[in-house]
Amino acid sequence: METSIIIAGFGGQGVLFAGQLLAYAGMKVGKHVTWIPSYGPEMRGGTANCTVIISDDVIGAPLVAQPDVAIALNSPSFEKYEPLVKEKGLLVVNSSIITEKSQRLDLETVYLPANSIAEEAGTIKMLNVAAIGAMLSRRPVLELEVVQATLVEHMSKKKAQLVEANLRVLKRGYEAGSLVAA
Amino acid sequence: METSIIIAGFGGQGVLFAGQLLAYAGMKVGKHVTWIPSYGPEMRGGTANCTVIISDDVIGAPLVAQPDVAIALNSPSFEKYEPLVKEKGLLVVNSSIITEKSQRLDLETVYLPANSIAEEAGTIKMLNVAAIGAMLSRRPVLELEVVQATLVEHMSKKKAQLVEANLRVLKRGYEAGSLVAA
Amino acid sequence: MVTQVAEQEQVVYERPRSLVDVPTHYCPGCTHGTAHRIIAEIIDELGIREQTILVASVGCSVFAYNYFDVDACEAAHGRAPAMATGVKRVSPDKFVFTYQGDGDLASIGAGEVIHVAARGEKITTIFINNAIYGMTGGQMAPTSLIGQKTTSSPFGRDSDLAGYPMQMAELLSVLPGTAYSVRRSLHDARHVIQAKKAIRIAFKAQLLGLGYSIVELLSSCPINWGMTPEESLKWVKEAMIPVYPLGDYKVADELKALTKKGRR
Amino acid sequence: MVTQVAEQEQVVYERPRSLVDVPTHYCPGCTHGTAHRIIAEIIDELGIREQTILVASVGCSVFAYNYFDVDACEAAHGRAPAMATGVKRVSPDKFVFTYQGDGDLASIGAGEVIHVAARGEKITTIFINNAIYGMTGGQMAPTSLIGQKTTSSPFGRDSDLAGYPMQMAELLSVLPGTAYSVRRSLHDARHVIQAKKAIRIAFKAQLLGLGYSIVELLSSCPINWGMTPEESLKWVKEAMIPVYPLGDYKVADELKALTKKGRR
Amino acid sequence: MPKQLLKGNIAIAEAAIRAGCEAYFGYPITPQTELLEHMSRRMIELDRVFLQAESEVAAVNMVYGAAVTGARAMTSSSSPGISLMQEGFSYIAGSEVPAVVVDIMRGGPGLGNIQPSQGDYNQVTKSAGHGDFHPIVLAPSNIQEAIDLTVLAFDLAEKYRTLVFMVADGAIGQMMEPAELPPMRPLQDRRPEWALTGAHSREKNKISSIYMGAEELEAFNLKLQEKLALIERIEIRYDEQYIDGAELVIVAFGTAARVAQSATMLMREAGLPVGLFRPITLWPFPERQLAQIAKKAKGILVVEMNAGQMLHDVRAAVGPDIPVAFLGRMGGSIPMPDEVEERARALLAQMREPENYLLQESGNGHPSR
Amino acid sequence: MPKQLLKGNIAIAEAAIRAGCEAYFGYPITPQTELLEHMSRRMIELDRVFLQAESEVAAVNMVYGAAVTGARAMTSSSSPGISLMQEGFSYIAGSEVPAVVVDIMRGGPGLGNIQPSQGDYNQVTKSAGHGDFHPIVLAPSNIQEAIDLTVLAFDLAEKYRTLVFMVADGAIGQMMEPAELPPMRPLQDRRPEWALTGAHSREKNKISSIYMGAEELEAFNLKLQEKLALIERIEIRYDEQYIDGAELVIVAFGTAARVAQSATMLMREAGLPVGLFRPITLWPFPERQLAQIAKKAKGILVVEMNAGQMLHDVRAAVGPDIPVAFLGRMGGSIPMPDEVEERARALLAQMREPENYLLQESGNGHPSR
Amino acid sequence: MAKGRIVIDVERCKGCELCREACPKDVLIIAEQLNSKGYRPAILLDPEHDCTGCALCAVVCPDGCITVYRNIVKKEARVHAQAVT
Amino acid sequence: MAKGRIVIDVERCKGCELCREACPKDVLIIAEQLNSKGYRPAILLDPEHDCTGCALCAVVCPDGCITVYRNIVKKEARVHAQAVT
Ligand SMILES: Cc1ncc(C[n+]2csc(CCOP(=O)(O)OP(=O)(O)O)c2C)c(N)n1
Ligand SMILES: Cc1ncc(C[n+]2csc(CCOP(=O)(O)OP(=O)(O)O)c2C)c(N)n1
Ligand code: SF4
Ligand code: SF4
Ligand code: SF4
Ligand code: SF4
Repeated sequence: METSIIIAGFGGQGVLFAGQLLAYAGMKVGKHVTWIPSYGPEMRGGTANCTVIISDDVIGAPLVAQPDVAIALNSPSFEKYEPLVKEKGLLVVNSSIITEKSQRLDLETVYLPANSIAEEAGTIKMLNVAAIGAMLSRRPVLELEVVQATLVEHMSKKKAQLVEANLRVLKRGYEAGSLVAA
Repeated sequence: METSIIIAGFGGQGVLFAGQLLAYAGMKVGKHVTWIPSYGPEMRGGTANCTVIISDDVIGAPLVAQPDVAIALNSPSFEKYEPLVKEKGLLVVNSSIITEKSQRLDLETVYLPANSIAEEAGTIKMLNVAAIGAMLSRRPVLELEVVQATLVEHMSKKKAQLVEANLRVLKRGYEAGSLVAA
Repeated sequence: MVTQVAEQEQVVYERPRSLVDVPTHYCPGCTHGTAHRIIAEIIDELGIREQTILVASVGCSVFAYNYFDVDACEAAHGRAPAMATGVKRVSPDKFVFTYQGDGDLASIGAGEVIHVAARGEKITTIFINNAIYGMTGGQMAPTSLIGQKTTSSPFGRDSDLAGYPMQMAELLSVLPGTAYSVRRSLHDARHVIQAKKAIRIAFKAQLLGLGYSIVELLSSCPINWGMTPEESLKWVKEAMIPVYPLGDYKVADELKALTKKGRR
Repeated sequence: MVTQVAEQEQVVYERPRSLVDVPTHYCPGCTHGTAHRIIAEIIDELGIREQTILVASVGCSVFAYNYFDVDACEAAHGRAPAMATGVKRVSPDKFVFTYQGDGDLASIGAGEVIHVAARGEKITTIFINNAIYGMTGGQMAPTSLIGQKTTSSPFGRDSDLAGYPMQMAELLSVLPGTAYSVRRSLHDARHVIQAKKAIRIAFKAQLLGLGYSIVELLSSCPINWGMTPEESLKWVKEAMIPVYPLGDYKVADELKALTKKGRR
Repeated sequence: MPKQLLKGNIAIAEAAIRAGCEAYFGYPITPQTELLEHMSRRMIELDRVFLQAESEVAAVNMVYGAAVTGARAMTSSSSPGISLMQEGFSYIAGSEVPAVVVDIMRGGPGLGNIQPSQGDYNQVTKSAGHGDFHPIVLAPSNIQEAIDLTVLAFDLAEKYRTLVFMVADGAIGQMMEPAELPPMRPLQDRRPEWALTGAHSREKNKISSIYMGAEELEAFNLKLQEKLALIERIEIRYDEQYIDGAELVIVAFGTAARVAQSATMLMREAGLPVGLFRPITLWPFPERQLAQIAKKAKGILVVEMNAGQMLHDVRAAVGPDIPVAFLGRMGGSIPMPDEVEERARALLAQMREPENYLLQESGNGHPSR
Repeated sequence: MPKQLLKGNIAIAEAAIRAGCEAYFGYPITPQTELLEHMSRRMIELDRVFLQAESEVAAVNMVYGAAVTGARAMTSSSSPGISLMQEGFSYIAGSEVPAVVVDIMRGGPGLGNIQPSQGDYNQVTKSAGHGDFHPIVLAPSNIQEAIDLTVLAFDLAEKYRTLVFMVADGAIGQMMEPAELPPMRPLQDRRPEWALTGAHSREKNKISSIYMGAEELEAFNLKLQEKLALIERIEIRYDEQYIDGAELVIVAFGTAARVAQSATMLMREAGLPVGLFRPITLWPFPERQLAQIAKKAKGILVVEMNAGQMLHDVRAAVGPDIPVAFLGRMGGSIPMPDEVEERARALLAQMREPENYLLQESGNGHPSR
Repeated sequence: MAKGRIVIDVERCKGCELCREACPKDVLIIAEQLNSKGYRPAILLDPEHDCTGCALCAVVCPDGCITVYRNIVKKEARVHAQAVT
Repeated sequence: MAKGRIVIDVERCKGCELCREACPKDVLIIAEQLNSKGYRPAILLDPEHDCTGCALCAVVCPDGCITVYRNIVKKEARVHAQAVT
């Protein structure tokens, strides 16, 4: 089984960290993983994205034309990736700032108010973690517990006091994900 | 018929000009000619040489391993080229400053006191022309008259007053060449 | 949010004609944008847009050729002065300027800029000194300050290992072909206005055929300095200016007049 | 022509130990040879032959590594300062010097030499300024004088087209990493002796770890100047010195003492 | 050492450090920069030499300087920077000192872009500078291999006193994968006797690439060519997958090989007779090995992220008797597995009706798409 | 014009001037320097642009600058200088502006020496810089041809908006031969409309080699490859001598071809079935033409002044069915006609007893001597 | 009636806040809602009609988003001149 | 008896004449016959034994051909010192 996930948003939305979180978690449970960021001029202002692949056997291309899952944290990302998601794939939309709706009927779509969830359960910066939670609720590629554990391990020391908050946000995202109608 | 001639000596001995003189003359009478100098570090102090090829048809390599004729104006050149001259080839030696004698019996050798001849008939600087004269006396690749005419044409204007002297030296070299015993 | 414009109103400030009407890719608060704007204002003012050729360089300003509405080319990293030399030599009637960052001009391009100054090429350089490599993500530049932490001097620039900040305006002023070499800053309105004055003079130096002219502009890089735009301008003022004193390092006699009497 | 040596005689001058006992390829009267000799004399005097690494450059001195009896390598044209940086950084206990001509250092190598000075690399450069490219047969150098006829400035160097002579000792003195930057000449015995003094101080600057040191030596190129050795030295004195004033342009405080009191 | 999630550029830098790299000189350029950045921290911590050079030209000449003293030195860059280092490479080859160079290739020509590419294949394998020489060129296709080949690079450089390149594209430089780092090696305790260490109680050492006389320079070149011939005999490395019974053999290196591998796996699962041949040393190129395999196959498909550079070496190796097709993407585009599969299936089909074959074959080296 | 006795370097310079070269930027280097020196006098006399750049890096970027304005610009250098120009070449190719480069090759690698060599064959034909491009490469073997090809170089550069190289070795640069110069052409009266001349009563023009998106850069590269494919179709040039009935075909270019020609003439006079094939465009290489000839021959002998660089292209062109032998000299040594004849005679003999053949064939590209 | 007035191109604005800093009258604020680029643009908040049209905001704006209008009043011509010079 | 004496390595000498120029006593001349390198070397011509061993010739010789000897006379030590420093 191989799952490819694209996470995209503005520079400041923690897109890269969210991807690494999944990669670390996958590695933790002995799966093959790759993580690759968009790099270059997008760095300036624009949007950032990364592709994570979690698989049971050796991974070929670290990039995919059509991801199994796309997590869009802002409108440009929604516009770019909504059309690319594989048939029957999952699309997580940050409805706090994305007003568009997907017209595709062959997708499973989650409209998650990531900003507000993050702000309520922690700080707005944690919207990326909320989105991961929602995604996990629909695609159990990894157990929630594993991701939680990974979060604890990998949050840089100086951010330690934020771990609790992040865990809360992750959980709320997960719950919201399972609730919100497709 | 193709004749290859190497002229070698100290930087100041007019080696390159002597070679060009022959090339121009050859061209004048419609022959194929090439002229190629040694270049590079020899420029510093050391010796200079050039290879001239005069031929009735197209010339391949502008350089030869074994010349038909070698004109050695100083001892280093004598040492370097005496062994290389083709069998039955011609070796012109400037005996004014070269004390060595060739041991080869398969060569035609002319010991020409080029410096003194030049000094007597013109200036010591013209020793190169003297050597050319001697060579022509033994290898009529070109008529003396042709070379004389070429000399007149090609001596840079400012050196014009020296033309007469050069012609004298050329002639004397020619005569000496034909006299001097092999 | 267009509102009624009253009759007696007049426009006292608007985007210069020579700036293409597109958003730039520069980060919020980056004064590359400010530099672009005042350059375009001078091009408009001098009416030279149609005879100007921009030689852009490699750095965050790599897309400058998209922002100025003039003929433009894009040089290899550090070679803008050489490329501009080629352009100017075959087009002496054109106005040719390079726009270069500090990595581009002071590091890899040091040899080329020294030589246009030595030759007195009749070109102009706008030199953006932001004490860092912006485009590539914040590495140390020859202009980084002692102790400055960058992604390639994680413990702060140590002069023992990485040398000292290069003062290019001063260095280039030593060369006889330089007609005009000054340093200005973009950290507040007053200094932006002075910077604009200097650019006008630098451009005139070329139009008068006096030789090489260069304006070094102290600029900000909020993103890679890890500061807000506001903090960045403060840092320019308080940390950079002491190391890079503003001033005129070389002003050809023919230009002295211009520097005196104010605006034109 | 060996003659009896009287008992009470003493040798007051002989070839330095650090010069290999071979004839050089330099043209008659070329002061490259003089420079070699006094450098070797200082290496002997300071007893550093066995810890010295020479970085030769590309120019007539390309074979310098054959003439000095020290470990030596040969850099690419103009890159001796960069190569020497590599050598010194991994061998801080060694004495490292470059020997470069004006085409090598001031033209193609301008960027590299500027940067060793900016970084204050602990290396020393002996810079031979003969106002021409010798090795390649007499083309114009950045140091050629205005009006000087060379094989690539047949009508004489025209500053409008080819710029102005570069005064490297002055230029490099501007950079903070430079501990010692002076200009001397080799045109007569008195000046040769002064040049030797300067070389001693430059070497000490490195041994004391003070930073980059360079001695610019005005030198002759009889062959390409088309002069006799004697005329050449006269030209150095009368034509070059006015454009390249002899003097000390940067002397680190720690070295001031040495410059004062005479020979040691 | 346990596996860690490592970014290619950083994995290579750390591997170099553990392999005993004493000095790093480089200049920032995307997509290679993290390599330099990692060095800027770790080398200083370890009290080794890190210096950000003023340019790639300076960087390669600093490496040259460190190398003549016998120190283990390296630099890294990306395509445009590699172009600027060509003269330096030629000098290093001409004076036979060891040095390691990492090229994280990006899209060209010119400034191009910073996306993954394999456009420097010819530059590093055919002509890393003027004159007759070849660096050894290693091409990893995953992070673990990048680590292992980095260590090997230093060993080969020293063993043969030669220039060794490791080339990867931006994708490998930028991606993260689990991989294991080697243990830290002790630094060499003393420098080789040919090195410049000061003429102390021995004759002076000279290192240069000058041989003024044609005879001397020719003698040197013959010696150099012998060394290269030896390397060609014993240092060839490559990888094969699903080669047994493969009618169509895909040839690819680096990231293109990863993609080809996915496609190959899928096709094998679907029962199609497809195999993968992956050169690990691009120079020396596994010519004979590939020729052997080609004998048993019916067709070859070369997949590259360029206009078809390795393609020429493949053609030369397998000869005209077996059709060679090409699938190339350029400018930072990475071919996708389904793209490769599609092309491969088409070729397999054609093999059954060979007459159409020639129509399908791509011209000499130009992408067929 | 009557024939004059002309030195190669000067003939090329004067031909460039007469072909309408508006700007020359260069840096002195033996054995090319007389070319620059001639320009320094004539271009100034004609009130055109001559500038001695501070380095080859600057020179090529000045040419780039002049080229974007549509001016006919050129530079010249020799091997080490050509290495330094690689980045510039890649930018010129990436922005599709015309430029002419003359490379008077010398012995390498490194500083090597200044004697004649053909060691840059791979550098100019396979990789004149990072990324996917090829300059057109012209190789004259006598002074008259050097003159004619120089004029052609400017025309091709403009026709295709591409980089055109003329490569010769030090011997051709330094020797004198009778040759005829072309008449002086008038300079172009105005610049092409793509050029940078100031955005006067028209939209601005932009020239750059940047295509940030992978798709755009790939699109550009495909366009570039199409242009190169067109050039490969219609710009191939070569010369044949004594090919009819030749059992042994000698393949050589430049000075090596002159030598081979002498040898061939002598052998033909002696009634031996030997012919000469001389590529004039090294890129595009006359692959098919050579393949045709090979079909009729029994053996090939490649003669080069390097370790066997063109040899690879010859092998690729003729395939494995016909034996290809190699005679190479390096480091400034020029092969002599008798040397070539000796080798050719040996090969002809072997063709009669093929069994020994393999023993005699030289390894992959390495000189057999 | 205010002496001056500015118009900000909110789509081009990147919310760097430099104009707000520069404004001597504090009549600029940063909007709550994001523009399509994801930035919170500056907007003119001028209840007391305090904007003098001094143009200092426009002078410092890196993105040239601000157009400044002013009622013509002789004595202010100089200010303007100096401001934009 | 002369105060000094020099020995010139005639095979290394290139006849540049700089030593002759430098010699305050004019005791150096250029030989008639060439050395094996083709140069006319400098030689010591010291009939009146004028050579003071001042070493100025050696100081200017680009080719280090000259060895200088001197009879030890206290008061001259300084001269020497200065000369070779
Ligand atoms: C030959 C080469 N080397 C390196 C690079 C990578 N590079 C791009 S921009 C840049 C430096 C940018 O810094 P600076 O010039 O200060 O401009 P800024 O981005 O700060 O405005 C570098 C090193 C390149 N494109 N080409
Ligand atoms: C990259 C490169 N460009 C050019 C040359 C040719 N070249 C050799 S020496 C030299 C200049 C020598 O002049 P200078 O440095 O002044 O030393 P000098 O010979 O005068 O002592 C040049 C241009 C080269 N070897 N390599
Ligand atoms: S990285 Fe720095 S210099 Fe570049 S645009 Fe952003 S702020 Fe400006
Ligand atoms: S060419 Fe000039 S610099 Fe070179 S050795 Fe001769 S005189 Fe000296
Ligand atoms: S200065 Fe310009 S970009 Fe910055 S907030 Fe104000 S209007 Fe927006
Ligand atoms: S100075 Fe030296 S080289 Fe010159 S003539 Fe005197 S001894 Fe000979």
